Amino acid sequence: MTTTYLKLPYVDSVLRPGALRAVVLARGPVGFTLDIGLNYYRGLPLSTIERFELTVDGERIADHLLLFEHDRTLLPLSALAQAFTEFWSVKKPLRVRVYQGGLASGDHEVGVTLVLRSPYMRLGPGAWGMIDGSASRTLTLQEAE
Amino acid sequence: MTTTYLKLPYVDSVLRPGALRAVVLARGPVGFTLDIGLNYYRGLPLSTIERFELTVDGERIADHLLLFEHDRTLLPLSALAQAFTEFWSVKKPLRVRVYQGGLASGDHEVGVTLVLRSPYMRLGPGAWGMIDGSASRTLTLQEAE
Amino acid sequence: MNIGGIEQGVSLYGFDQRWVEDPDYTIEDCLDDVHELGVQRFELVGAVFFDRYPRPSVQEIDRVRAAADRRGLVPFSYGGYADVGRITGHEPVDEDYILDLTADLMTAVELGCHHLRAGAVPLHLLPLAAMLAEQYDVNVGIEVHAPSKPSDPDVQQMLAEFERIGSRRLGFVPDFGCFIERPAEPALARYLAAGADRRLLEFVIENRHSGMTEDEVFARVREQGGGQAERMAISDFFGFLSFGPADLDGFATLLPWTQYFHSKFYHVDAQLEDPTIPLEKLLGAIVASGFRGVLMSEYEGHAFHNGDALEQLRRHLLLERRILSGGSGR
Amino acid sequence: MNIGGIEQGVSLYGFDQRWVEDPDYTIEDCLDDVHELGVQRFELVGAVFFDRYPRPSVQEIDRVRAAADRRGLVPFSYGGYADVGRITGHEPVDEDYILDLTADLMTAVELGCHHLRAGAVPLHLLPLAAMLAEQYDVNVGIEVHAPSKPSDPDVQQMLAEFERIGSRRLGFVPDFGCFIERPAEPALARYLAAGADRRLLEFVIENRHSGMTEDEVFARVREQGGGQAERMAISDFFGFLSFGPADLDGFATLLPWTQYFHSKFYHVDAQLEDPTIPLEKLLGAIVASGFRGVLMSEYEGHAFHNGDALEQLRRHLLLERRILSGGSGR
Ligand SMILES: [Mn+2]
Ligand SMILES: [Mn+2]
Repeated sequence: MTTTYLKLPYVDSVLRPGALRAVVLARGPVGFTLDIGLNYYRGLPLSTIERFELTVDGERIADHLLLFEHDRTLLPLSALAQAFTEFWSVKKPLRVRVYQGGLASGDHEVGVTLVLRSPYMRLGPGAWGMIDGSASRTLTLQEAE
Repeated sequence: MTTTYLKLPYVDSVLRPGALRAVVLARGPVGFTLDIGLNYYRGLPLSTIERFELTVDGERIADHLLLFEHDRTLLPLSALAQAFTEFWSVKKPLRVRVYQGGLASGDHEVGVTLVLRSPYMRLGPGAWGMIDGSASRTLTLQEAE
Repeated sequence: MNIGGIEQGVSLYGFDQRWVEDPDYTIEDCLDDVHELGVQRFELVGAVFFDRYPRPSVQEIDRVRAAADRRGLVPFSYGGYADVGRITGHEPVDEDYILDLTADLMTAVELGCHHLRAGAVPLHLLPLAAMLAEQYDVNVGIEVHAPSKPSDPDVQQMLAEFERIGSRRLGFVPDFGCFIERPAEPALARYLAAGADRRLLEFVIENRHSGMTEDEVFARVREQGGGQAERMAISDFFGFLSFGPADLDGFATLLPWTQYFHSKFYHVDAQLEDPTIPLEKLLGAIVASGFRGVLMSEYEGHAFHNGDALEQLRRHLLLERRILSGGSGR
Repeated sequence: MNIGGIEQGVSLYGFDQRWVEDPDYTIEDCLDDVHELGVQRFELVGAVFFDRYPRPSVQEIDRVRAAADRRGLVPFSYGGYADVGRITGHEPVDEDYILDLTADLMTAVELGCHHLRAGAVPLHLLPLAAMLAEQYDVNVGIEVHAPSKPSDPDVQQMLAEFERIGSRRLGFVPDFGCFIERPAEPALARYLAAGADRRLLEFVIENRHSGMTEDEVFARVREQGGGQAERMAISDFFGFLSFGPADLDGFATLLPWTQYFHSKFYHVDAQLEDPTIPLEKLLGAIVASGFRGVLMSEYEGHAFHNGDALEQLRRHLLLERRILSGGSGR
């Protein structure tokens, strides 16, 4: 039994080059979306997300600003742990919406700390295999869709 | 503030005439499905189901035999309370699968006790408006699909 | 249909009975009914009409938009909720209200609606709601719905908050169900069918606000020969079928901060009469206030399960038009 | 490709790297690859290939079936899981295992698979699993996967239980990853790239099962001039990249109760050699047992991230064929 987190070599799929995009509403920029891929060989229920932190240019984004969007369903960070019927497929990135006022155009250093529970790897009571899905990358802000 | 449960007049939509259907697998009959409509004017998340009981011909079906199927997702009774992202629409019946060995062909007296929490009618801390979605009806077992 | 700056619309909520009961009644059928009624603007309530809520699928949105377009109809307002009790055992916090408001604003934008009938918004979140309304270009309306009345302290407090914030993005959606002065005829028909005496029912209605308690009214009805059917009526009239003198003065205070109206009704008879709601006075006040905007007919007689939404809406729109054109409502 | 009653198949799991990394690589592309490899039977792992799991949408199922049909391919086995840790904070009970087994059986039926590689099934639920397998007409296979070995007490206990139940619906899916005798060459390449000395790596491999602890091996490596690169290798070899003498005797005990095989491999070189897994001995035992059924090539070299699944599978299938046809594997 190891306490090391599993980290697979698909780390470049976590933050793909086009993953960071400006969000512009009727009155101008309000924030950004970030599409996050799973560094794992299979999909996982959203309820297995045990830890999630986002930094942009070294600054931590406050948890209450994180709004996850999965298959159209909107979920605050606090609701992820209960979202056991929402399956995060390896083919479909999870989108996080952050409405903090918008980012400057150009490059940003984005860091995601992501730890997931492996729901089929039970090690003992309350203990499960853990997956490290973290990544960081310099991303160029894409124009709003 | 009333403690009476809301009961709307759409009670005939709870158990429609074709709602009871035999399930036959490779080796013969294994049970039945029952499609349950919502006696309410709008849809509700499955997590608002606070009480569910099923009787067939006066006999209570054991809770552990109830397997709910919503939009392909399978949920035991015990998981309903957490299924807050699954929306039970008034247009789409909720299916319950009961694999108890099968029902005799012909008519059966089916009774559903169903109490739901109204997620937008907050009456006070931990107190919500309640909806009575119960119904009973004589249903003719339909042939397996 | 625009009469002196007032445009009639129809809330699809009125078709609820058929929507719930008839599996073959589609959103296209529903919009056919709206089209047949001769109005352009409609309100769609998300939790009623979508298979997924609070965020319907793209396919569901596209289907509504396409069906509206094809019929020359305009999705005017989107009916939202704050389903803050969605997570079992969770006491709602600000985040929950903001989440559902955001979800509904997103959907309103996708539908092309510039008005949202929002779910509950706590008073202290109204400034945020005004900001979101501005950002999404969707006005946020807070419904004033029975059993609330416009003069209620919490409604007046909200009015004061609207004035303080000063954003035209926020306002009320007064629901005329607040102004029920007596039970609708189909409601009485049920007690009559159960054996109630019409004279005794009228006695109960007259004395609902005479200061007597529910028990005292029943005692008096019993003395006059009443029984279980009348008791049921009394219980309903003191409960969810409550009514009373219309709070018209309170209504007038809401008008400067009203986004649009839910012209709620239960029954208009064949002579275009409805003694339930003082529609003539309400519309008179609206016209007098100089309001220009939408009057959304909202049929709720499906409570009586008569399957008559289309005919009832036809009568109600006619009745409104007659009043607005200066003819008498009665 | 059927050689003496043994049919080769391919697990789509082998394409995992491209599946995860290349958004344009579809299930159709994946089945094109299978078709190109000249086999008919394939295994699909639900949690990898479906957007929804444990119950994929009807559209997803139909898409796989149609793509397989069009290419003359046969969905042989469905790879399931028991995601019993899905509900946060919930300790799994029997109901959870039964639920996921049922979901996977339903999906297997929909896909047309008559074999399920089931997720974990507690020993005491095996009789129920046998009954469900019979009802769904889908055999249930329990994978014997590294770090387990066939001789492990729990595997032997399960074997005894299979014998006791006596249903041919139940059995093992031995995964050849149980029989890794030394690290695959691409694994060594990583330590070499990190500056490790090949001679010292071989020293570590030789001494992995000499009775020395991880720390003792490192101490000896250090004496011989090793450093961090070797330390990383030692840690891996004593951890998730464990290996050791192949448990061939144990393997033989599983054969009478085997549903089909996961012919797991990591690297076959251009000369069709793979010193990692004793494939010749394993296939020899299978043939000797009189087994007739499917040998599913399961490439797992994507751990080394070389993007070479198709070429590796081609080589592996050739290597298996050479062995099965009586030629030498080496
Ligand atoms: Mn209303
Ligand atoms: Mn395997």
